[in-house]
Amino acid sequence: MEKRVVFNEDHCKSCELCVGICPKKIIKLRTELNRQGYHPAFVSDEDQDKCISCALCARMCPDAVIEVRRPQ
Amino acid sequence: MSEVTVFYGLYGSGKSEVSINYALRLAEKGRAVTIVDLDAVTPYFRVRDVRERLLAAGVNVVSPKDSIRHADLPVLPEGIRTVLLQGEGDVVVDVGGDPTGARVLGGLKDALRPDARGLFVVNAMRPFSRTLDEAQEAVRGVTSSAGLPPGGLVSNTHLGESTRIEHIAKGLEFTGSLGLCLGLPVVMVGVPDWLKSRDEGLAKVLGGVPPLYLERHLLKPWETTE
Amino acid sequence: MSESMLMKGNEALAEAAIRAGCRFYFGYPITPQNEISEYMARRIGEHGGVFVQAESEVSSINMVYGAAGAGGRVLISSSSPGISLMQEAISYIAGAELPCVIVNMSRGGPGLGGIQPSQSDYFQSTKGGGHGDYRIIVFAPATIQEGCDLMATAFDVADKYRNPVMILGDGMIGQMMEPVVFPEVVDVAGLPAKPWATTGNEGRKANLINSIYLDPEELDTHNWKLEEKYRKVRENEVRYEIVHGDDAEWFFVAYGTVARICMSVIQRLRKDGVKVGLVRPISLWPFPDEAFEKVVGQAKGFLTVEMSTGQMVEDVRLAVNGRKPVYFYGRTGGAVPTPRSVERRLRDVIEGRVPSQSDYFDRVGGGKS
Amino acid sequence: MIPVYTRPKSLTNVVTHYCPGCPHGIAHRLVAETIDELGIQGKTVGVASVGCSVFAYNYFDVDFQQAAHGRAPAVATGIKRVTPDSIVFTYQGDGDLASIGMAEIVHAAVRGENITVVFINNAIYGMTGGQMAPTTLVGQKTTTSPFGRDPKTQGYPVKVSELLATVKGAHYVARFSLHNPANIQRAKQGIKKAFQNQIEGKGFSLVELLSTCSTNWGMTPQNALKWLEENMLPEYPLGEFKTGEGE
Repeated sequence: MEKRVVFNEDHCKSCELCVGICPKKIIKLRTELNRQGYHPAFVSDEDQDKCISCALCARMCPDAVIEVRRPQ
Repeated sequence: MSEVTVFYGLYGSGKSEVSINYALRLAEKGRAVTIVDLDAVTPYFRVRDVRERLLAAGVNVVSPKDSIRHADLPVLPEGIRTVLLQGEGDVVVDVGGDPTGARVLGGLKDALRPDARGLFVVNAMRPFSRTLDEAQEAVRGVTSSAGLPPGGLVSNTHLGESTRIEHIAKGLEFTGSLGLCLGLPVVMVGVPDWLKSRDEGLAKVLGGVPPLYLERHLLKPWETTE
Repeated sequence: MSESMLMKGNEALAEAAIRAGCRFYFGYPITPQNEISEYMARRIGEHGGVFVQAESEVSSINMVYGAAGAGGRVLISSSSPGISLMQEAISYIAGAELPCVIVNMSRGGPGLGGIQPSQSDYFQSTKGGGHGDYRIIVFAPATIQEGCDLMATAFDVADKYRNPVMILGDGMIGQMMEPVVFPEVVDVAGLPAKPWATTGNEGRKANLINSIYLDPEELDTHNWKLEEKYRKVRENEVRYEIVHGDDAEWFFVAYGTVARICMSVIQRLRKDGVKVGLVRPISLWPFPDEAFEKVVGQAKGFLTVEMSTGQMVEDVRLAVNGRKPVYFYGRTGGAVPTPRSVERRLRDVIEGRVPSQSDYFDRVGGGKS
Repeated sequence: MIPVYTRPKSLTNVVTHYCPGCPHGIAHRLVAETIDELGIQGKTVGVASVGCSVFAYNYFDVDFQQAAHGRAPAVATGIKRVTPDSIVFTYQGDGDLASIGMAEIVHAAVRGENITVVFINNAIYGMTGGQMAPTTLVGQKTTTSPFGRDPKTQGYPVKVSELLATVKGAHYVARFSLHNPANIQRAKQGIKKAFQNQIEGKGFSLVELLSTCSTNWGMTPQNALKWLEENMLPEYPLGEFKTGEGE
């Protein structure tokens, strides 16, 4: 399955602005740390199809971490 | 009959030396002379810098008072209106360079005698007066902001210490042409005094225009003997 | 008419800059150098150049930083208090290694001081002036002709080392008039390319003009790289004149217009058989130590004459390094040493009436005399 | 799948030094998107200022100059005069632009300098550790207004956009906010207009972007955005103060 929303997790600083803005509340923080020592944001594989590709998360993200796509 | 003579021109034309020498010449003839330092734009080499020498020669000097003579402010000398309105004897006015400096005279227009003579000093070896077009523009700019139409031209083409007779000749030719363009007579030609004795061809070069022999008064520090 | 023109020093420097390919001038009014701005305002446009009168000296020198960084041949001019205001940006320009030419027609200080000529900005000009480890190259012309010739050199040297070059005149150089023959007009298109300039990164990696090095090791490396450049400048860009180096026993040391006062004294003294000469630094930084090496052997002593309370004399003493006595005579604040007072001072020195150099801080005769 | 949102190519692929949730990153992204969309990456020259965005040159893949504190508009003037075809923008914070650099920004506007200014207003000095800024709100506590900004001794916040809108030379002056996606989208349009104006030679354009400093405000990034909305918006109304129309 192709993902609708992809996080460049190494660049994430877990500010959670995406978490707060997501209308579907599907963005979560990982328990693991990334290279910078943050818990990166992600959308689980199972939640990918709940994503509506609104891209609010990407618009809010200060670190240009998020790429959003939609089906043809 | 006393006279009021105003020297104006672009800066660097040699107005101040012309004014100083002209005033001294009048004084030598036994006339009562006042020289007015109306240069509000040039910071160095001004009539006020040779005040003592002029006073010693019997020339009355009206210049900004000593306490502010070195200020870079457009300071008008005290008493200038009195001299222009009520002064007895001849008055020589050295106006600061360019239209900017000439504006100062414009502000004193009402105090100027109607027969005051404006003489425009031309040095054709200076920027902005090397072509007839440029020079005409300069005359228009300066005399209109001075508010005093020119009554004649003073040919004062020179290269400082490097002046030679040929510069005088070419300058005179240039000023003559300028005079033709503007309908103005060339009333005087400035000649460094050391050229007076050095060249016998001088009289021919002058061709009847009266010379004003110029002794340099505004000296550079290394030119003085003090 | 010949190519000679009668020029005021300020105008002449402006014209010389245009002829040297300067197309960008930024300024802010201050006496006694306003004719540079006024001339540029009238003339630089005729050559496709740009004149901007900034809101302050601070802003004008930062325009120079931007313009030099974008690859322009840039001139700025001011006088002492204005140059003080520019020091922060001059430090940035030196740190970011940008070429530009700065004219300082210096006037008396400290503070607002006066508008008459002075040489009291020697320390500021030659020792860096602003914060940090850097130097600017300083040329001090004694005649207007020399100023014009040095202007062309200044732009080339600035480009060559990517460093600010200052033309340090006293107000006298700016205000007096002398005949000048201008140097050839430089073909701007033929000037060396500046691949480091910020002209847009089309087809190449992005360029950065910068002086931040927060890592101490990196900044240390950068500073030593600058120092290596300054070493090359010291090697290659020393300029000076020695007069009567063949037989002189006593030497005046003076720069700028003061050197001309000394020259008139030399002519007079030589008629009396006094063997006196002149060392005239033209590059104040790099200081011409080499000139002193040439004459220190034959010299009985050096008399440094300055329009300051004694600034260049410190470099003279370093160059002479105790081998011969170094004396000083100075006037300040716009008071110019008269030829007679300079002559008297030298005679006093020669005849032993001035205390030996251990009394170097003695400024007897340094005031009115 | 069709891309809806991708990272702008004018941004370099590095992690910024900004604190988590800092809207500097949002503003950077909007500027980079604009550069991409207008196709001007190869001729854009940025001027970084002094403040948290001092390293902006590391994050934009365009030529850059780093300016002394407050002087970015003067530096930009120099660049633009030498290379009039370059698209020159400054990126400045409130300490840099509205305090030490007030003369430079006003006079760049007065000259109608054909440059674009991106102005981040977060009502505090971030870089130096949370001191009072010229834009700090009345009553707002900072390390140098520990009892809250008192107008009696510390004056009132300066309203840069309103002030510059009075300058005839300024072509476009507008204030936006970065506190939610809708406003971010509007800010993007404003930034794009400010760059477009320069391309069209219309002269000085400035976009003020209300921003947060969660670190120095002492809040989570989300709470900071809420604080911005509740406290800054009343003091700093959004809108286009000058659009250059009718000139």
